[in-house]
Amino acid sequence: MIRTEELLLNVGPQHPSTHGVFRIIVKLDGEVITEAIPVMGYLHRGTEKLAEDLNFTQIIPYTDRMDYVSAMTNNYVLCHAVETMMGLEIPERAEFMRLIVMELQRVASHLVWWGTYLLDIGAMSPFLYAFRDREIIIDLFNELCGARLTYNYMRVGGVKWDAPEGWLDKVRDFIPYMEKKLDEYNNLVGGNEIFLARIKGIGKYDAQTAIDYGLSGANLRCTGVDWDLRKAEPYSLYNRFEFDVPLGKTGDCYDRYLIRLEELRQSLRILKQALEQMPSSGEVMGKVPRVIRPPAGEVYVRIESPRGEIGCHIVSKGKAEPYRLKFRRPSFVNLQILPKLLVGETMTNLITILGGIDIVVGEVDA
Amino acid sequence: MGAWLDESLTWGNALIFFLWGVILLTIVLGFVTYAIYFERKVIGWMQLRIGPNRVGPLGLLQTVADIFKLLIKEDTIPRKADRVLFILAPALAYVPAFAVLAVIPYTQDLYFADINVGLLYYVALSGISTIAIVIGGWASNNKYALLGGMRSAAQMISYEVPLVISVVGVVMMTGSLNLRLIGEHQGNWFWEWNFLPQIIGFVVFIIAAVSELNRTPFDLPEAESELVAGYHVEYSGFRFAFFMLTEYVYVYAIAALTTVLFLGGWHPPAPFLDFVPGIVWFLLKFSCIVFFLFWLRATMPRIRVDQLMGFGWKVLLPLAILNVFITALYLELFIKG
Amino acid sequence: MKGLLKGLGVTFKAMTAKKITTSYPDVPFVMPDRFRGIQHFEPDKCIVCNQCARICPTECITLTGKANPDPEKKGKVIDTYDINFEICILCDLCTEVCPTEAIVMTNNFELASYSRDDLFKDREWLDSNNHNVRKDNNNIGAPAAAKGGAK
Amino acid sequence: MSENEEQNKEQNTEQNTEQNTEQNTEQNTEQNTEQNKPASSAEQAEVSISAEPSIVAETTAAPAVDPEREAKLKAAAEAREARAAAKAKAESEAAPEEPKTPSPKQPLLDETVALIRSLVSEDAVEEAYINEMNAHMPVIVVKGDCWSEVAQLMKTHPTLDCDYLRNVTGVDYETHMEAVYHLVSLQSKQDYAMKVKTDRETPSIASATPIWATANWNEREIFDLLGIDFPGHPDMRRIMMPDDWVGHPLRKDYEPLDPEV
Repeated sequence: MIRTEELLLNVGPQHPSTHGVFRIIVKLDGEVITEAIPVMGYLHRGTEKLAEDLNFTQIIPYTDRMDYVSAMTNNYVLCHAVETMMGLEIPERAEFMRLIVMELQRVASHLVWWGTYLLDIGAMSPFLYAFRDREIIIDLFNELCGARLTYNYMRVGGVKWDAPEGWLDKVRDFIPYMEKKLDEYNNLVGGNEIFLARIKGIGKYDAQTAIDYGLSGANLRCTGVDWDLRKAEPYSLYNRFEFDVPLGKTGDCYDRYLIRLEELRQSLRILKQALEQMPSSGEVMGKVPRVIRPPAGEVYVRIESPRGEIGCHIVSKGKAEPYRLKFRRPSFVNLQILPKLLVGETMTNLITILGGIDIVVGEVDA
Repeated sequence: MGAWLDESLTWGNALIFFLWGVILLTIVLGFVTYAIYFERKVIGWMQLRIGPNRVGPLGLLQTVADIFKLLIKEDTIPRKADRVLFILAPALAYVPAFAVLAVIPYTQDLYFADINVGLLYYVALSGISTIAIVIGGWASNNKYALLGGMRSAAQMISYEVPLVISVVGVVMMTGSLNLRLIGEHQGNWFWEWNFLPQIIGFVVFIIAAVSELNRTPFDLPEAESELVAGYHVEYSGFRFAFFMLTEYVYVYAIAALTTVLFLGGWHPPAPFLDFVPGIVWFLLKFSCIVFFLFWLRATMPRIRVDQLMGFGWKVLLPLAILNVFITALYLELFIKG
Repeated sequence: MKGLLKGLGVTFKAMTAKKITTSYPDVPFVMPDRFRGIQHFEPDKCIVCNQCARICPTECITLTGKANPDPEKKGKVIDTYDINFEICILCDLCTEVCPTEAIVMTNNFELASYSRDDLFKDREWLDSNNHNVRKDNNNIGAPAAAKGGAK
Repeated sequence: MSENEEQNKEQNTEQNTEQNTEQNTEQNTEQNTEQNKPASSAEQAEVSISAEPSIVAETTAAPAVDPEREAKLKAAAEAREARAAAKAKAESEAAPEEPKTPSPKQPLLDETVALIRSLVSEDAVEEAYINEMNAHMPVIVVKGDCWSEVAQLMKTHPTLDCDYLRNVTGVDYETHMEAVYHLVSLQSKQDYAMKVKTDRETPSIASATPIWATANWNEREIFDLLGIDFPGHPDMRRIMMPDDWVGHPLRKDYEPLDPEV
């Protein structure tokens, strides 16, 4: 036997493929990983601590900055939690607006994932193609709420803005455009043998492991567990729409890839139905007390963000500020499985697997 | 050119050779400058961008500005690096890259050296660059660089073998290792070029050549999404420029070599088109290959290192050997007999 | 192999597709009206109610009032009004609560500067930042005077 | 200016009273109908405590509203109308539900509690109630000593089958610390909140990581931010804050090193 020496490699916090300031210390034997220790906290801003001194309206902009790729769902989970506590009713149009922006956000978020994942794997162009199409959504959001990334769009009891004139038509036009582009994406890499060889059978785990590790979103569904909160525990208006929950079989990176792409199509399908069913006019802000002061008690609500189950646990003592606010961040929970998956893989697969989990470091560190 | 080569070496001749060398260097540098520019443009267009357009008209001076920037950059050598090797590596990489250009013929009459073992010379010299990359990776004393260097060594050795064997078929058909003769041997119809009778060899050669160039989808030694920048992660300034230069000079060399070996060199695709000078045909074919390399880079994801090895040894090498046998059989049965 | 060729086809077609590069900064971006840019502040409208400073999640607004110089009028007028753009997150809440639309958003967003001190904008600067002012401020959180009753 | 503020205040009190009264009636009915259930005794105590101040609030707030009404703007009148309408609507909606059991989850909770009591220990459950606010989520407060066994039971028992741990929250209540485990069964879609209390001086809760791997980083985060130790955890280190950080930021008595930053 040749005696080989272990190489301790520090991947990150500044590394092109760790999607932010995430760091993994890997022990390498040649190029094979024998141990991986994730280190995080480089982007920890103490959102939960800050929130204890802020009232609920003020916390909404902070939620934008957790999962900055999918700020709308973060907005929603907080508002939804407070509304659940206070038993508020949301006007139908407002709820439709929320649903539409959340589904658009899911499309935008999955596009970012698709682009960056292929960039991780070494293809440059898909990144720009994805960002071209995401840009349309971002522009729509910009028109709707005046910001491109940190929307601060939802409020407890409704949404800040109604759709501007013609906005819904633009969304309507976007759907067939995006469907066409999805086919183009599929042509670009969907059949690429190099790409398939890179992701098929990589980062495999079974359903039991996924449940044990509390994975959610595509990471859970790739093992065949049918658990999409939009269907399993419907919130908002999701029980009014027809859509499928794509499921995988093998639980590898390829299944996760397919599921996310299929989710894009399903989101477009939901959008289509939502635009049809949406009331043509109405209030977008419900009847809300001037000072939002949830009654004493606690509540845990969860919704399906693009990355999985995002939850919000509020402990209130009847004040305008939460006594304790905790977010269940899907990226944080999903990332836990990484060290387990990496052992025995090569350095190259580290990137493939990490990208496949789809983390946003802002959310991991909160 | 050929005439001088046969004369005995005098001071005058040496000066002329030197001047030709300088001219070639200038041409190559010019090529590298604009190859980088066009690479960025082409990839930009493919990625729905417009590429560099700020420095000079249409951005034509962009690469000049980039090179100038590299020139005036501070020369940094990591404290724990192996100084001698660290300094040696970029030069060692570049010298063979430039030296191999000597044997490439551009037309029937325009060539720099007419060596009978031209192809062998090319392969032998280009192998030295591998050593330089390994040295650079090792001397940097950086783990990413080391991984990149090791990958590079493994990759280049693995792909050199099918690369060489894939051209054996061409050599057999021509009966010579002299690149000028190989070029000349191909006919004036495009089906008389080597790429059709040697289609297996051609495909293997292209794949192995892209791999030898360390370009996408075989850019593992510098894989920026995994190894940050691979073997040249610690290099900056002009030392980095040398590595960059090496890469593009090899692009030049491989494109020229492919043209000569498989695409009929300076021959027109049909006899009635031979009023166009041979050099134009050569450059046209040459440009197509360079464009193809850029095109690949804009489309392909990167292959994984173990798949790369497997592909090299298990697919390309047997194919190349098969090609040799088929060529031998064909020659034995139909030509010789 | 087929997949590879298909991919090459897509990128080849893209060569002639419409390019998405914009000419910013040569051609400035025109932001939609609702865009949340740097605030514009009109001292004359301000009634020193402090709501903007209180709602600000990052506490980047500081303001002081003084007694109205016109002795016949009650109330206060604004004395100093500063926004620290080092920490302002342009969340729109200050304009949302302002009862008189004294502080409103503009469509200007270029804040880059060589010094952090430049990011500290005072009343005069905010007053002079008066082009591209947002038309519809939809201050849903504003008190009844603006919107009529609890909404 | 002053008008605005007064109006604000007035509306707040109005809203509060409204909420309190609603809550009050609901809770009262619950109290009445659940008299015979053993598990809700603790809950009753809570209810009566929380109900009292709200009654006070109502009686004091009511006269305060009246004298001001004349001087009020039209807007506030509208608000009152809206409030009245909402209240009437809420009452009309609430009315038909009253005869039903207050929480559909109550039997389930009782069953689970009985199961835990019989299979783990008689005093394993300190308290159990339904969190009506949160879609009737059953909440079980488990005794710290029995937590590991209870967790094991929750996961493995075929009728409970809580295979998925969705969230772990640590809360500092100033009197004590608490960890809340939100469990869900992917089969029955039934969720539970399990609470484990611990004291503040040397907070320590048995780790759930051997049972649900999810708990790993969640518990590390709680250790980091709240200082609760989880014996049995395989890798108890700080996760968000730097390793040499002093103190646990989410504790209510935490004093930042440099309060300006």
